[in-house]
Parts: sequence; structure tokens; C-alpha cells
Amino acid sequence: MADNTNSANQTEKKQFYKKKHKEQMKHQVVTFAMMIAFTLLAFGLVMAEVDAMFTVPIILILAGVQVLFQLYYFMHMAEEGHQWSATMIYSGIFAATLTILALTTIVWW
Amino acid sequence: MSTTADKKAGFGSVLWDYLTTVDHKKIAVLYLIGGLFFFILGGLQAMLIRIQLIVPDNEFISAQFYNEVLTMHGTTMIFLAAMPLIFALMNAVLPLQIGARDVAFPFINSLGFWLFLFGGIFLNISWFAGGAPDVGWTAYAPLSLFSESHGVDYYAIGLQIAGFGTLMGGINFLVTVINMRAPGMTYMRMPLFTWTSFIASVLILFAFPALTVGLFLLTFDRLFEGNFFDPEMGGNVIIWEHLFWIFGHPEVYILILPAFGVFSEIIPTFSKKRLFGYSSMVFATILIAFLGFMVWAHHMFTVGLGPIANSIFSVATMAIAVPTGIKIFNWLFTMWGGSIRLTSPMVFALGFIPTFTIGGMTGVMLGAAAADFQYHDTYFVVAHFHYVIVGGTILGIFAGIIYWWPKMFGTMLNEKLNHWFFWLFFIGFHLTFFFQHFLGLMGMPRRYWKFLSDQGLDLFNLISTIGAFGMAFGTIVFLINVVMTQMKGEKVSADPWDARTLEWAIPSPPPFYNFKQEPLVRGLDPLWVEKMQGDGKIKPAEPLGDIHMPNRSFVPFMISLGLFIAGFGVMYQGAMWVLAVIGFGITAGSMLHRSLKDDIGYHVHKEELEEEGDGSNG
Amino acid sequence: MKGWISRFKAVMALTVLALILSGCGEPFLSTLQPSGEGAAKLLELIILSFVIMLFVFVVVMLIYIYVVIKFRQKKGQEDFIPKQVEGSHALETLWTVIPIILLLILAVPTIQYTFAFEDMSPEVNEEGEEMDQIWIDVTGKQYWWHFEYEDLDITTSQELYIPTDRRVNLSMISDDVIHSFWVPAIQGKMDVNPTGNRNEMFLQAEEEGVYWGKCAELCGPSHSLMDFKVIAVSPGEFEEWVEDMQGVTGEEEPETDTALAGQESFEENCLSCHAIGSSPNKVGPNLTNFADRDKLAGVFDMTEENLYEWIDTKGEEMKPGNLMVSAPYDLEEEEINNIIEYLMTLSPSEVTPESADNGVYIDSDLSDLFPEEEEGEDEEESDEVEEDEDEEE
Amino acid sequence: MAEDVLKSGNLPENPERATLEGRNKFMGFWFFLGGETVLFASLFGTYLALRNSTVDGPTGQEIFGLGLVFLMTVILLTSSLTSVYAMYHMKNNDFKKMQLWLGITVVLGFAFLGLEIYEFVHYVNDYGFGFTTSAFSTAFYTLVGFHGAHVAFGLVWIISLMIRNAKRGLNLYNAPKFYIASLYWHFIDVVWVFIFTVVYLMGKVG
Ligand code: HEA
Ligand code: HEA
Ligand code: HEC
Ligand code: CUA
Ligand SMILES: [Cu+2]
Repeated sequence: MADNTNSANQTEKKQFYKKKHKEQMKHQVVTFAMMIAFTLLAFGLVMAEVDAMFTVPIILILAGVQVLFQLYYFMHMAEEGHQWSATMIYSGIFAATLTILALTTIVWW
Repeated sequence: MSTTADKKAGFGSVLWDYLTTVDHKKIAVLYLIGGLFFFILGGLQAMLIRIQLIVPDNEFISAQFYNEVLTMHGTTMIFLAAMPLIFALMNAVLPLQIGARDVAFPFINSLGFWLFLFGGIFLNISWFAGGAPDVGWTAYAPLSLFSESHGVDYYAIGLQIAGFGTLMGGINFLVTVINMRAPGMTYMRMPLFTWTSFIASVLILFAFPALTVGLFLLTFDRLFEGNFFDPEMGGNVIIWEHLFWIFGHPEVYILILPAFGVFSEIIPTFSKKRLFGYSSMVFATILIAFLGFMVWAHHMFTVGLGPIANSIFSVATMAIAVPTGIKIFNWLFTMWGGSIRLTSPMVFALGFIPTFTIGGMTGVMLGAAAADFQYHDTYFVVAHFHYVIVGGTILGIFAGIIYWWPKMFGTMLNEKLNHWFFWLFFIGFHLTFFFQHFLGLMGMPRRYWKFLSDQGLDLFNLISTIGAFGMAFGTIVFLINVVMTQMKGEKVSADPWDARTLEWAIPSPPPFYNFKQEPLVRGLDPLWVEKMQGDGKIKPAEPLGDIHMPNRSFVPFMISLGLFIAGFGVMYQGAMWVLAVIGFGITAGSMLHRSLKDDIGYHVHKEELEEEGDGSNG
Repeated sequence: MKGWISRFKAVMALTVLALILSGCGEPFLSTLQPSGEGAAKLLELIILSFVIMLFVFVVVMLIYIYVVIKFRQKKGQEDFIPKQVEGSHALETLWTVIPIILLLILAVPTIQYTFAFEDMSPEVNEEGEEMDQIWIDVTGKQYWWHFEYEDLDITTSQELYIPTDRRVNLSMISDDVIHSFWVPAIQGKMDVNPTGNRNEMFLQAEEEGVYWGKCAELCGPSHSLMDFKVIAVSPGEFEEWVEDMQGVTGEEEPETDTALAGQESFEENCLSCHAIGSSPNKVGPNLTNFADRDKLAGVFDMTEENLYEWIDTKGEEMKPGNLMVSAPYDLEEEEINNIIEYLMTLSPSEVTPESADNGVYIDSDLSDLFPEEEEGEDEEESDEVEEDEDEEE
Repeated sequence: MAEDVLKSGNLPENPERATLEGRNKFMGFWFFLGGETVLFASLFGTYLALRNSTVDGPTGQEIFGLGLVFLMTVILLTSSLTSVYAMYHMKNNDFKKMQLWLGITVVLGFAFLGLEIYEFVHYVNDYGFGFTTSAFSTAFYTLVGFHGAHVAFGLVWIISLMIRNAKRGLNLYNAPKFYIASLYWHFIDVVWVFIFTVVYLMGKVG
């Protein structure tokens, strides 16, 4: 990496990044809080024995959203340089969906 | 680790060199040797099949042995011959085509090879350990649970090991293509072989995990009393069929796409024309891959999935004819107006087009769900897939081997013998498989140890067997050619075919660092562009500098060996568990060794490179 | 739909002719010589798709041959550099759109037929009334087939008797591994799976005959020997056969002493797996009408030598891996001969495979087989029964 | 340059992607996760197909205890957050804190694994619900067990990284390794989200 020719500039940059990271970290904590909330909600719905027709779709959606949180925030997929990551994850999800769809609908018994 | 030290070495050090190499070009040679070995093995098994079926009611081999041969023929050909040979071509040329010094993961790449090899050996040890798998390459449950010998265990574990290797190879190529392209090599300038290999790797990435899981379930059921496929315990045998075909159908496109790529290189080269409709070729490739994930149930039309599912999968299946057709016509129109040279690779390509078209058309016929009630599991299917696999993949592989042989070995296979090989193989092929269409329609199911007399099936079976011998003779001619060429060892120039792509801009065979200076790519078919617009030499994109190279490593061999040993422990259990402990110990230890030891490679210094002179003799 | 399919008839006739010339197998086995409603329709679909493919192939080959001949490099023109054409939108659109149209032409009848083949609703007679359905439970086993006629209280193995000109519905399952039930000349195949779900299909033979059936899914060493026969006889003969079969109790005594002795050792050694008379599905085939069998164990000629070898060796070499090898008996030559003699008396009916070939046609609407409905009073009831069946599916 | 990558301190933004090797690792690993998605989908699909095939064995409804699962979930989710913290400190070039947070992650991971083992033992001993009890039980143990094995592997991986690099700090050579290990850990969490939803919650709902 570059040597210390303009270390002033460097520290400034450092400072800037630090702040940016801190900002990001705040988001992460909020994300986490929401994930916990979603989890509580999902468990709550089931423990309260709300009607299954209602519960099942809801908890599935909650799970889906949680996963997006993980991917986009915790795993930084929202950031620059993740186009291919996203492509492949979504391709994987595509194949995964077909697989699960098939195994839940057209295997009988 | 000097550059020239390896050259004049004894057998021992050559062996060590190959055992530890991480150079993609050497790995290509390893894949080539391994793949050809298994191709001959699978071919010999095919000959046993055909000899057994030469006359009705034949007792040449026993029913049990027939099933073993049949299973091993399919499994060997698909997993241990076709796949590795494709990987051989990918390793040999893909990095060169995109102007890369190396692949993204040299270590993983070599691990992929050794896993394949040990997996293949593991599978074949079954012959000597009480019988090979005898349930077809599809290993449908519950037959695969009923099978008493350890054959199916060898199948499950052997393919598992080889499958890991394939997955790793796939990821390696994906990242190589994305991250390692030379300056100017944009996606839409990549040669089609690179494109199709890239897309095939995507298919590998998403298809093989389904097989991995399927094999795990099978292993658990057979060895650990699981109940996935045991109806008595609530298991469901259709799960296996789905998982197998969710893998299996994309697998056939993994086999064919790189072959399409090979022909998309050969046809422009020998027509002296750029590929017609390049972007639609790329698009068609992607579309085939995409659709390839939505059609697997066409192998299961008769399972009883119901008319709705059958219809959906039927229509999706037919849809694949469209992008494939785009390719066929693009090839034809590449030749249109060109200046066609009938070199042997081109003759293979010309043999491929009608053959594959027939195979594809019978594929569409199979895709018509109701009609498949008649075709399914008959020789009509056998004919279909040999037309596409042998007429597509195998012709593509051999065309590729012949085409890139000078690049890989610096020598030129004898053209006359190549033509002999082609005609024997090609005519033999059509004799073997054309009449099988009728056998199927005339009521001969596949996987039949014997057919009965007085059922009108005698003549075509006889012709079929005769044809198979033609293919065998053809293959022998090829092997002779290889031996003779390498004994003569006549060197050729960097670009003996007057070709168009980047790999032909560097010496044959290329130096271990591929490109002395990163090439600058100025268009599709970069070498052609330079031939037309420049002095025929690729411009460097950087000044001469140090080249970073990975260290050789013995660890991939050890990791694979560990799994190989552990496989026996898992299978035989009891006192043999100790083998599992040892094996997994070796694997884990090797992995740990790998991750604890820094491996940052080494540098070839500028001065050394200068001494070697101009590497880019275009 | 029928209309435009028939327009292909001319082409069809041509291709059929070509196929026949090239030798299209034996009429009792070949899909190309259909003798039943199912196979005939499937052949139509096959030919339709074949004609489309032929068209495509011809187009491809015309271009191909032209290109290869016309654009070969000529002597002295080695340096000629062709125009580097990038592509052509018009052409590319053309060869995208035309295949799509061709595929649509194929897809529509494909979907129709796919649904038609799984439609198990009753046939309708000329008066528009729904006719009684014959349901047969089919069980595939390593390496033979078992058939139970629902409501008729008869069982057979290896050979399935059906009336011509009527649909017979099959409800299919397997006892061990997956098999696939296929009578090429009459109907497409359907897998039999080893659990819960029963697959359904219908058979309809248009001509009397003995049709060969094959097992089409790899099921073990003797997969290739798991043949069976479908014996299509005229409805009247079928009725007769049913009545004869219903009369068998298994207690009948043969006339000669040796056969009687044979019956005794048969009861002792064989009845644990085999049965005579209507019985639920057992380890071995039901032998009620064994002496009328066209083939022994599905594939061997019905000769005494073969039968002797079968019983003596338990079929070990004849049908590798067959499940009779586990039979515990150990018989003397004489005992075996007695058993054979006994087995050869098992011929309860005049209606045998020969009846399928003898040209005798006896008509019937089969209503005698379903006595309750003869009164004609309880049509509603029969509807209910059908509904029940629908629910079961 | 080669030796440079082993020098610690003064790393650029996104040290995990600063070198070609790092970029390769980063991308390859994401792709691997794409493949893992299909792997787990196949397991989930199998489980869903068999979830009512309990034969004579107990059903999920009878045995699943949501309290324990909730605790496991919170632990694993938290460990995901702590590994985010670790990466946060990595990006700030603070090796010590990174190690600390990774350490916490590992502890949480062990806690999760311990609870899972406890859960399995409990099922086997108190309900007679073993691997071979029914198709459902086989599918359950396989799916959840595969996830558990992933957790265990992740733990070994992270620990060995921590020990190996304890003395020398963060550099361009090991930053990608830490980074992809944390990606892996998050992915395990993703899978768990579906396991607790599909297996336990939906199992309880019936
Ligand atoms: C390289 C391997 C390969 C390839 C490329 C293909 C390509 C295709 N395959 Fe094939 N197939 C196999 C290998 C392959 N297959 C194997 C190994 C099996 C058997 C497995 C087993 O059971 O053991 C099998 C089995 C198989 C079946 C199951 C049969 C059965 O078991 O009952 C079906 C059914 O739909 C099918 C369909 C197709 C189709 C529609 C294509 C299409 O992709 C073909 C598309 C190509 C064309 C159509 C030709 C060119 C197009 C034009 C010139 C345009 C105009 C065309 C039209 C309008 C029609 N294949
Ligand atoms: C890549 C795939 C591939 C390839 C290349 C081939 C190649 C051949 N196959 Fe096929 N085959 C399959 C994949 C393949 N096959 C699969 C998947 C199945 C289904 C299995 C199943 O049902 O489970 C199958 C099934 C199958 C059957 C059906 C068996 C049955 O259903 O009962 C038949 C029958 O004719 C057959 C024949 C052949 C022949 C004659 C060749 C020929 O092309 C082979 C030509 C090659 C040689 C003949 C090599 C000769 C070389 C020598 C002889 C060298 C001499 C030796 C020295 C110099 C030392 N194969
Ligand atoms: C262990 C059970 C078992 C016993 C005991 C047994 N069989 Fe069989 N038998 C079978 C099975 C299973 C088949 C079907 C074999 C096949 O075709 O795969 C069979 C087939 C036959 C067939 C051919 C049937 C046909 O429809 O063509 C005959 C004849 C026969 N057995 C006779 C006998 C005689 C006689 C005995 C006693 C001496 C006997 N079997 C005892 C299991 C048994
Ligand atoms: Cu039964 Cu093949
Ligand atoms: Cu397919």
C-alpha cells in the first residue's frame, strides 16, 4: 500500500471511514432489534395458537424478511461490489424455490 | 522454484510434479488422462452390453453382471469420462482465452481433480469388493435399497467424493471468469467456449447440491437405517427421483454446453468468419441454462405426477428447442459465405450438426408428455441420449482435444488418422444408435439383459452391435494417433490453425505463467483483430514485471486420499470404523495444515522473464 | 382438433408406410401397430411430432448441404477473407418465431392427450348412459404381475383377460420396487410405485389378441423377464371366462391318482406362496388357470421340461433373482411329476389364449357382471359409488 | 509485494477485497453460499415431503418445545450480531476488538450447539424419537443435524483462524479469511431462521 507521503490525508480518511462504519453499525443494531422483534412475533403467534391459516403465511413472510435483513445488512449485500453475489444468491433461491415447490406439491402420500 | 528446473527431470520428479501441481495446464493433462482412461473403461463396458445383445436370448454374461455393467457404463461415462474431459478442456484453454495468468483458485482446482480421481477409483473398487452397483445410473429407490451387495454404497460414496470435486471446479471457473479477465476482455468479448463453460459452471453450482443431498439420503438409508425411501416407515421413494433429476437434467446441459462452446470456436476458425449472432448465442446459452432447471420432471412423466404437472413440464421442455435452434442456425450461418477448411476438428463439427439435431428432435418428441408413455424407458430414449451425448458432447470433446492438442502439447495429431477416427466413429455411431429408435418403438424396453426371439428385435440389435465395433475401432485409431504423435514429438507453431482467439497468441505449449505481460484485448476474437488491424501480435497491457505464482502443494492429494480411506470405514463400519477415523483425520489434518500455513506463492522475476525472450510469437 | 389432425393423415399414411417397410416389429408388441384406443392415439401424437421434426430436419439439412458444398475453400483462394458478418436480426427473429409456432402446434394436442389419458371417468354408450366400469387392481412384484378384478371376486397372475371394445381401468401399485406396466400395442406405460398412491390408467383393445406386456422400469436381475400378457377376448367370451373363474374354489379334486398325489404335495409345499381360486395377493403367482397359460412364468414355453426345470431348480437359472428360490421344499422327481400333472389340470375355463385368436366373437354389454345395476333402478346409487371413488383419489 | 500482504496495520477500506486473492475468496465464497442454498432447499423439501410421515412415532407437535427453540434462536441471532461487530472492528482495523467479538460469537455458537445436543438427547430419551423412528424423524434429524454440523464446522473454522492469527494481527492475507468466515456464520443464521419457522413453528401449528 501507499507509504506515508500524505499521512494527514490518511488520518482524515480514516476518521471519515470510522464515522461511516459507526453509522452502519447503528443500522445493524436496529436491524438486529427488528429481527428479534420478528422472532418474538412469530413465536408469539404460534404460542397464542392463532389460526393456522393465518399464522403460517405470516411466519413465512417474517422469516423471508429476516433473511433479507441478514443478507442485505449483516452480510452487506446492499453495498457496492455485490452484484455477482446477489445474482448467484438469487439464482440459488430460484433453484431452491423450484425444488421446494416440487417436493411439497408433486410427491404424493 | 526456478522456471526451467523441471524440464529435464526423471520419472520420479515428473510424478511428483504432477502430484503436487497447481498449474491449470497440467491439471488439464491430468483430467485428460483420467477422463480418457474412464472413457475406454466405459466403452469396454458398452461393448459388453452390445455383445450380450447381439442375438436374442444370449447368455454371454449373467443378468446380475449385466446390470452391474450397465450401471457402471452410464455412471462412468457421465461422471468419470465426459465431465472430466470437459474439465480438461476448460482447464487447458479457458484461462488462456480470457488472458489470465492463472485460475482464481489453483489449489482448489487441483483439489477438484484429486477428488474426482479418488471418487472414480473408489467407485470402481466395487468390482473387486463383492459387485458393482446394479441399479442403473439413476439408482432409483427402493431398488437401490434392495440391492444387497455394497455396490450401491460404493456408488453413493464414490459419487459424493467426485461430486465435491466437480463443485469446486465449477466455483473455480466462475470466479476465474469474473475476476481474472485481461484488460479489455469484457463479457461480450469473451469467446463462446468461455461463455458456455461459465454457464455450465453456474449449472454445476446449483445442480450438484441436489445430488449431494440425494446421495446423503441414500447413504443414510442404506448404512444408518434411515427411512427416507422406506415405504414401511413412511418414506417416499419419489423424493429420490426428484432430487436425482433436479440434478440430472441440468447435468445433461452441463455436458452439452461446453461442447457447444467448442464448436462455436471451431466453426468460425475454419470458416474464417466471426461467429454469426454472437450475442444471441450468449443469450441462448443463458436461456438454456435457465430453462434447464424447470424441466426435470420430463424424466418422470410415467411416475404418475398427474396431467397438470406433466403438461407444465412438457411445455417447458419443448421450449428449450428454441434457444437450441438459435444455436444450430447461427452455426449454419457462420459457415454461410465463409471459406470452409475441412480440417479434422471442422469435420467433427460438421458431423455434430445433423447428429445433434436428430438427438434434439427426438428429445422434443420425448418431451410430448403423453407420447412419452410409449417412449419412456425404451431404446428410443437410449437412442435419444446417445445422439445428444455422443453426437454432441463426445464429438465436441474429441473435436476440442484435436483442436487444442497443439496448444496443450505443442504437437499436432496426424490429420489423416484423425479423419479415419472420425469416419469410423461416426458411421459406427449411426449404425449403433439409429436403429435403436425403432427398437424402442417396436417394444424393446431399456436395461434389458436379454430380449426374446420371435419378437422382431433381432436384426436391429445385430446392426447396433456391429456399429459399436466401428466406434471401438475409431477410438483405437485415435489412441494410436496420440501415441505416434507424441513419439515423433514434432513441434508446431503457436497458431497452427490460423485461429482467432487469445490462446493462440502465446507459444504452444504455453509457458507456465501463460502470458508474460497481460494482453490488451481490443475486440471480439482478439487475435483476429490484431491479424486484420495490427501486426498479428497481441499488444501488452502492462510493462514487463514480476509475475506472482502459486506454490505447488501436495495437500489436495492428501485431502482426497483421506476421504477415500474414510469412505471404506463409513461403508463397512464395525471394526472398519477405524478407517473412517484415520481417513477423516488425514483430511482434517491436511485442511488444517493448509489453513495454518501461509501460502502466498512466489514471484517469477522480471530478469528471468527477460532472459527467456519474446514469449508472444503470434 | 380432430379436423386438422386428419389433415396430417396423408403425410401420416406416407410415414406409416415407410415405417412398415422398414419393419416395424410384431403386431403383438409394437407401438407402431396399435390395436387399442390408447396406443392408436399415441401413435397419432408420435406421428404428428415426427412430421414436425422431419420438417425441421429437412430445413436444417438443406441449409447445411448448401453451405458445405457452396462455401468450401477453393484452391488458390486460401487468402480470401470472407466478410465478417455480425448477425442478422431478421433471420434471427425468423428462426426464433418459426420453432415457437411449430412447438405450439405440438403442445396443444400434447396437453389434450395428456389430460385425456388420465381421465378415468366412465365410458358412455350410444344412448348416452354411463356404462359400468371394470376396475382391476394391478400389483407389480419381482418379477411377475398380479391382477385382482374388483367386485368380480377373481384373481389371476401373469395373464390379464380383458374384453375388447371396452375400457378396463387399472389401479396400480407395487409390492416391492418400482416397476412399470407397459402393453406397447394397446397403451402407454405407467409406473407402479410401492406405497399408498395408486396410479390409474385404462386399457382398451380394439381387436382380439394376445398382447405382450413388458416391465419397463429396472427392477432387478430378471427385469427383462418380467413379461406378461394381455388377452383380449370378445365381451361374451370374457363374461364366460369370468363365470368359469368364479366357480373355482381351489378344493376341486383332479381325476387321476397321480394328479391327486400331486395336489397333496402341492398343498404341502406350494400353497404357502401360491393360491388357487380367488385369493389376496401372495408371495407367488395365483395359479387358478395355470394350465391355460400361454407362457410359463411369463416368458418360457409351456412345456413339461420347462415346468420340470422350474419346479426342480425353483427357477434359479431361468429367472435369476426370482423369489421362488427361497422356497424351502426339496422334492423327488416323482413328486414333481405328480405336481406337474396336477398343475396341468388347472384349466377352469374354455376361454383361453386361443380364444383370442380363433375368430369367434360373442357380443355382450357385460351387464351380467354387475347384477345390482341390472334392475336399472339404482342409477343414483352407482353414481354415489363413483363419487366415492373420486374422493379416494 | 508478496510479503506485504502479511504486514499488519494500516489496511485500506474493505481489506477483505483489497487483493486479488481476497476478491477471489470473497466472490467464490458467495457463490458457494448460492450452492448451499440449493443444498438446504433440497433438505427442506425432503423434510416437508415427509413431515407427516410419522408412522407410529411421535409427531412434531407432540415433542417440539418452543421455549428451548426460542432460546436457541435468540442465541444464534445474537451471535450473528456479534460477528457483525467483529467485522466492524476489522474494518476499523482494530484487531483486538475483532478477536474479542469473534470470541463472543464462538461462545454463543457453543451455547447453541450445546442446547441443540441437549434437545436431541431429550427427544431420544423422553420420547423415543430417534433417527430411525420414522421417515419424519430421519428427515428431522438430517435437516437440523446438517445445520448443526455447519455450526460445528463454523466454530472450528473461526477458532482456528483466531488462534492462528492471534499473535500477528490483521493483514491483507487473513482479512478475507475472517470476512468469509463471518459470511458463513451469517448464512448459518439464515438457515436457522427457516428451520425455526418451517420445522418448529409450522410443526407446532400442525
Ligand atoms: C447431452 C445431453 C442431453 C441433451 C443436450 C438433451 C437434450 C434434450 N433432451 Fe434429453 N436426455 C439425456 C441427455 C440429453 N438430453 C439423457 C442422458 C437422458 C436419459 C437419462 C436416463 O433416463 O438415463 C435424456 C432423456 C430425456 C427425456 C426423458 C425420456 C424418458 O426417460 O422418458 C426427455 C423428455 O422430455 C428429454 C428431452 C430432451 C430435450 C427436449 C432436449 C433439448 O434440449 C433438445 C433441443 C435441441 C433441438 C430441438 C435440436 C435443434 C433445434 C432446432 C433445429 C430448432 C427447431 C426445432 C424444433 C421446432 C423442434 N431427454
Ligand atoms: C457420456 C455418456 C455416454 C457415452 C459416451 C456412451 C457411449 C456408448 N454407449 Fe451408453 N449409456 C450412457 C451414457 C453413455 N454411453 C448412459 C447414461 C446409459 C444409461 C445407463 C443406465 O440405464 O443406467 C447408457 C446406456 C447404454 C445402453 C443401454 C443399455 C440398456 O439399457 O440395457 C447401450 C446399449 O447399446 C449403450 C451403448 C453405448 C455404446 C455402444 C457407446 C459407445 O459410444 C462407446 C464407444 C467407445 C468405445 C467402444 C471405447 C472403445 C475403446 C477401446 C475398445 C479401446 C481398446 C482398448 C485399448 C486400446 C486398451 N449405452
Ligand atoms: C417362497 C415362495 C414360493 C414357494 C414355496 C413356491 N413358489 Fe412357485 N413361485 C414363487 C414366485 C415368487 C414365483 C414367481 C417367479 C417369477 O416369475 O419371478 C413363482 C412362480 C411359479 C410358477 C410359474 C407361475 C406362472 O404363472 O407362470 C410355477 C409353475 C410355480 N411357481 C410352481 C410352484 C410349485 C409347484 C411349488 C411347490 C412345489 C412352488 N411354486 C412353491 C414363489 C414360490
Ligand atoms: Cu419389474 Cu422391471
Ligand atoms: Cu432431461
